[in-house]
Amino acid sequence: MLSDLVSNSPFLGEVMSGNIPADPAIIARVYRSLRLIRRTEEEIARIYPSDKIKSPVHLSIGQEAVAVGVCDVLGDDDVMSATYRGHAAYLAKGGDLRQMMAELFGKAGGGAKGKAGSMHLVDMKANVLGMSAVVGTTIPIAAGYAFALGREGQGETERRITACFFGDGATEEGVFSETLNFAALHKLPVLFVCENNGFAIHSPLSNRWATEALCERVATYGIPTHSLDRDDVFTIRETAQKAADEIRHGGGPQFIECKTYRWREHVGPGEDYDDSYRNRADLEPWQARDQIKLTGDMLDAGERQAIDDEIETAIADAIQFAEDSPWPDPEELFNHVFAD
Amino acid sequence: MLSDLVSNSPFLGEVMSGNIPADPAIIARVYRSLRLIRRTEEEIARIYPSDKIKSPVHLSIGQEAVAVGVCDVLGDDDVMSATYRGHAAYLAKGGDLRQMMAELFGKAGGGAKGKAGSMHLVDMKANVLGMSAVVGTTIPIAAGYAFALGREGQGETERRITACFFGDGATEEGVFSETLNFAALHKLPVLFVCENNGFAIHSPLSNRWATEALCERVATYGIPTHSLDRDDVFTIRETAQKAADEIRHGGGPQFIECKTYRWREHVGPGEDYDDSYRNRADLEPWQARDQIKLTGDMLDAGERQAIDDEIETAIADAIQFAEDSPWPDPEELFNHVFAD
Amino acid sequence: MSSPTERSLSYVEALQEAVAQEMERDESVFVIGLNVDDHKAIQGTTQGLIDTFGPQRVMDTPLSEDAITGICIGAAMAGMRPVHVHIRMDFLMLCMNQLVNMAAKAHYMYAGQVSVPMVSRSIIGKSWGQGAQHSQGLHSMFMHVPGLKVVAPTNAYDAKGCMTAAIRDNNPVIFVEHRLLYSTDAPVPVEPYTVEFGKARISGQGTDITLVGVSYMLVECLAARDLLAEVGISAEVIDPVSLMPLDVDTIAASAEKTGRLLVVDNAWTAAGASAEIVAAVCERQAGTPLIVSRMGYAPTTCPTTPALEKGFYPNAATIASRAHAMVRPNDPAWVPDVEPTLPHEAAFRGPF
Amino acid sequence: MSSPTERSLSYVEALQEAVAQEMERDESVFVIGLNVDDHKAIQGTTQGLIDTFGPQRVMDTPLSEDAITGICIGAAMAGMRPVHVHIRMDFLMLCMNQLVNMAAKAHYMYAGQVSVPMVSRSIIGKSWGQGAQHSQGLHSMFMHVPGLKVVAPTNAYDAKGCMTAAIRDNNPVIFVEHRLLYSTDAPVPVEPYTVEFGKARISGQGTDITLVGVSYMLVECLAARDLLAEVGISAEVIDPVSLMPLDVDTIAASAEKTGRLLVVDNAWTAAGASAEIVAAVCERQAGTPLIVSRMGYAPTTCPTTPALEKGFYPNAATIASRAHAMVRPNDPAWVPDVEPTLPHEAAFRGPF
Ligand SMILES: Cc1ncc(C[n+]2csc(CCOP(=O)(O)OP(=O)(O)O)c2C)c(N)n1
Ligand SMILES: Cc1ncc(C[n+]2csc(CCOP(=O)(O)OP(=O)(O)O)c2C)c(N)n1
Ligand SMILES: [Mg+2]
Ligand SMILES: [Mg+2]
Repeated sequence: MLSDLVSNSPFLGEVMSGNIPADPAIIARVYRSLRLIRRTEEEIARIYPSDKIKSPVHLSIGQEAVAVGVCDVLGDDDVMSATYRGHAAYLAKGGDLRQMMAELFGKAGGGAKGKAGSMHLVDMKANVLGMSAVVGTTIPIAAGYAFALGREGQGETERRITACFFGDGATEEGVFSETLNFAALHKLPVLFVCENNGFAIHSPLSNRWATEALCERVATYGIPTHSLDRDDVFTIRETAQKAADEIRHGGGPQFIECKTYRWREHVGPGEDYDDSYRNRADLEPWQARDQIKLTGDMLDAGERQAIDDEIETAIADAIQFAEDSPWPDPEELFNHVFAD
Repeated sequence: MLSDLVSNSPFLGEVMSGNIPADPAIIARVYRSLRLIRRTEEEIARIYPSDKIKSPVHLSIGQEAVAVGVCDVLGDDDVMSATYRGHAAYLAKGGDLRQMMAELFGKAGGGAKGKAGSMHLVDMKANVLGMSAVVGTTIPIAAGYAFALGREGQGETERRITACFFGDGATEEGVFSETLNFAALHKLPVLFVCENNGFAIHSPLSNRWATEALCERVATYGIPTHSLDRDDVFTIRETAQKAADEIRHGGGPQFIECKTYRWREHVGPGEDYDDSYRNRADLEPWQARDQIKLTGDMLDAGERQAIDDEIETAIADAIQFAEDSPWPDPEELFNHVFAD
Repeated sequence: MSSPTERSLSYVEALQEAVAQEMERDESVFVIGLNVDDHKAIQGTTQGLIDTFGPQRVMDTPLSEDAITGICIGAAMAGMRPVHVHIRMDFLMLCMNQLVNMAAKAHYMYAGQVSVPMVSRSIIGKSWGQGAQHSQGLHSMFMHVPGLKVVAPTNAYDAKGCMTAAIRDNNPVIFVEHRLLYSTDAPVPVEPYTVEFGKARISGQGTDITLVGVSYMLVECLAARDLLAEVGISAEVIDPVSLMPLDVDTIAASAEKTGRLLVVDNAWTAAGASAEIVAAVCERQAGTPLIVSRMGYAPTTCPTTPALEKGFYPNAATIASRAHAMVRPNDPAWVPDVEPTLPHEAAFRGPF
Repeated sequence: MSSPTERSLSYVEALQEAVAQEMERDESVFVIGLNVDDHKAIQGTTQGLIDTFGPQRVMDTPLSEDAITGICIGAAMAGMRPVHVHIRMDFLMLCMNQLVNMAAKAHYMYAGQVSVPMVSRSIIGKSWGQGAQHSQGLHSMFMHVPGLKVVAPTNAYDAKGCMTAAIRDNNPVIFVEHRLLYSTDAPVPVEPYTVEFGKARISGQGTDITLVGVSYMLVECLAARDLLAEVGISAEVIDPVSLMPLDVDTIAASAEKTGRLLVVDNAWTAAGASAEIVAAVCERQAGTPLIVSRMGYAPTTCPTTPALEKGFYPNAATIASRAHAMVRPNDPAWVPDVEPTLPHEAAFRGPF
């Protein structure tokens, strides 16, 4: 039993907080999702210098657990909104991998036929709302979608919900406060999730936040908040599960702030620990708690290998799909300016 | 002695909170300011139907105490910023009455030669920053002015401060939150004052605020806050005095939320208790505590009469000044598009 | 007795009726904006909606233009049809990011996976001291950005038909309403109908010069046409109705006929709708000499005092004068001796 | 050896030098904006300023474009001279309210009691998948509003001179910088100097057609001129440098000489700078036949993929082709057989 494994493992107990789920299928699913994201982004980073991907990529390597912990408790018909740093959330919510890769390659097979690129991923079939390169802009849009879901679910005991991801920087935009007020006032079914990685590009929180009392502030709107000081995937999952249940039953919005850490540079495939704004030593505690390693260690070796193999196949297939996909037709430039 | 009078007056003690100042000159000054504003606006309301004042007027009748209580503790070289409902603050800060009246009449003798009108009053000689008809816009500008004052006062024990007035509605605009964060982060010498009259035009707080925990929210930025549940002028003055002192000595921004009540319609000279969004009964407790009456009653009859007479003379003079002032020259239209 | 389908409505009533009928017809339509539910009902344009449709479909809001616009975009993506009301067009500046960076682009950027059927109603003020921040006609900014439609109907008939069309449109529509048009009447059918975007109207025929009047300036152009007729100049007056799409064909054909084009906008001219119309027409003139000119707000901020505001806006007399100079360049300048204020305007009183 | 006053600087270095010199000269100048103080130093344009002037004069900020703009306006009213940096022009949409409703209007609305000497630096992106929201040239919106100045220098010399002038100007200046110009070099004097706003430059003389290139499109127009020369067409190329004020005189004089005007903007054409330039020139042509045309972004949102982005922007070849058709309308259409990508552009690599 996995839970036995865990309780027998003081090492895991030390570095990992939260209840390890009793159901091994959940652990496997979470591991799969984490690893799929990590490996996909590592492949993107590998391919990037070839100039096949001509759009800014903001990798979430290191931050996967927030997206995975939250999205794991969403239903297929729940909706998810994220940012230009959105690969993790896109995949965690079940966004199409082939379409994503083709989108990054700028090909016609992309989810948006190459019009979007990495920063504006979308997959409405998986209820992945389109992402935005302008920080904070998707927050009210996610709430607006939740507004519609709330109307649709009126009278039902359960309603669909929207999970809305954004960074610490986004909370500084006025629209964040405006949206919180409106969402709380109208009890919208939206789960706000702040991925606090401590930086906006290279700017540390101390240059941007008067205090770190973000959760306290959000709570003044009457919104239940959850402050997580590290990104242990099962803690996040447990927190999100409870929050999502309450939202689903009409309790109105909730808010999770989860500390996390961006392992790579703000934009682009590389690392940037020599660039003066942070030190590799800052990374180490986060790497020591690498959620992919930890969850992987909970699986038995064979199961894990099978998942890993399946992931490699899927990624290779997606890359091949992207390579093989044609360029969009020049006429495509003029499509979709207006909806019919 | 006035303080004797007060302690002998259980009636005053009941309806008025805060320490009545020991210095009778202060009481007289506060009374004068309150009454000047009330009488000026009553005259504006009287003149309005004549169509001599062709600009929207947002009267502060009933709300004078907030402006007066705060501005009484400002020095001449402190700066004040207010809204389109700004007659009270303008006069309380020492703005020129003649120029104000001529401005409302649209005459060349106006502080802005008629270009501004009631909604954009300005008097930089009295350090009255220009007002704005777009709710919330002046909040960051007041903070920016304070930013400059803070730089200028660096190293000094005391610095000039900015007092920034705005309504409850303005706190819903994102720029309010953004400004609080920046002001707290950089310890700007600014006193934020929210005149919470419970309405934005006719919209009650309950349609706009998820909760009433405004002060709690502001406090999460590390900003000391003061919540006043009624607009007793000496409580306001005392609160502002203490806050202004701390700000002046480098303590950073503070925030006062003061409940108050707009006695007249949102815009225009009349009352609107028959208009379905509120009842005359709501007005009554506020009128019972009318600060002009209460402070006037603290003065001896002769002194009070002298003040009243002086005010009537000043207002009559200002109206005459406005009447006599010429219209701006048509060429004036093209002045001031760009500064040299 | 006129038949019910021929009754006359004011612009205000026409707007109200269009929205009420669309709300009746389609559950996904809702009205949102500060004070849409109060007794003043946005000058009457939302009159009675709260009683008929309730607070869930006629929603007051906080002062949060940016977020509310985003809320509308999100709701629209989910299939609702918000009508967002701004009592001043000036306030659209607070939600430019949502309108320009999201509403205009979502359908394209996401290659058709979502659409954003929403209407942003925005009112332009004039006179009674609206001043710098309550008088701006900023429609040109929205014409500039692909993905947005912009309409500015000038009479009650078009107001109803354009509003119905705007609500049914699957794209974000900036709906421009000039306050001085609110009290004007026109025959308005009872039944719902749409006015197609991208078709200009010839509001008055003529042969010597083409006057294009945007929004309220159409009214001034029509008055100018009367003044010009008195001195024997025949002006054709065109109402573009919709600015994006813009019916260049109709305007260009008229200009070709008259040889002269004067575009009068209810806005500044610099990089504005008037520049677009003049440039678009001139691009089509392959060497045919055409005399063109633009009028609009003075190149200044709008002053509050009526003494200066007078000079800020074009009016029938200044338009007629300019047209006269274009038609008869060798004659001495002529300014018709009339009050610059038209009856509707004179009837409009403050404070609001 | 070239004398020190004749050394060559890149556009980036020129901007940096202008700001550094003005900060040196005037204590009231400060730089504010997200990441202005980091190791990347806004592509190098703020390089070293934090070391020389310290964190009080080179300030990182929260992501709060609207409030920071207001802070700048307030500080400017109090006598400071902020230089506010936006790494994308698209982000100006977040502070339109402060720029349009306050910065542009304060001096006028308060009849000169305050002025607002501030600079909003805004960078336009292109290529490498900048996409819908990181590529917009939105200068036209600012040209529309009286009280704002708008400049878009296209070379290092003008970059320094315009920046110095912008900082010394007592009005809000929107400073438009195209990223593809950043690496271009020009001789730049060491001493501070100003380039006067409202004076266009003739960047290349010609007789058959006038090409006006706004911002980066000037570079494409110059390349088009070379292509046109090969087929015997002589194009005059004009760089407006400043868009508001706009030097219509110079452009109109050239157009009168050549009889043809093609305006190419680094922006959409609808109600844009190109419309303004065409309309302003046509207004001056009293019946002289003039052939005019505009080019700019495709009337679409900007797509991310290079396969579609190619068609979104005008380039030397498409400009030359259009110019050719204007000069020789009866010839068959001609498209020069060249790569649409100029060397600077090709040298530019992502991710940022
Ligand atoms: C409105 C806006 N301002 C500035 C930027 C430039 N920018 C791009 S990413 C970024 C950092 C945002 O930080 P955060 O929200 O914490 O997200 P993270 O990148 O850390 O995931 C900034 C400032 C932007 N894209 N949008
Ligand atoms: C940004 C903006 N949105 C809407 C309006 C319309 N409006 C004018 S006054 C007002 C009420 C503002 O309420 P509050 O801030 O409480 O001030 P009060 O009028 O009560 O003094 C509104 C909504 C405006 N002027 N500006
Ligand atoms: Mg971050
Ligand atoms: Mg209020």
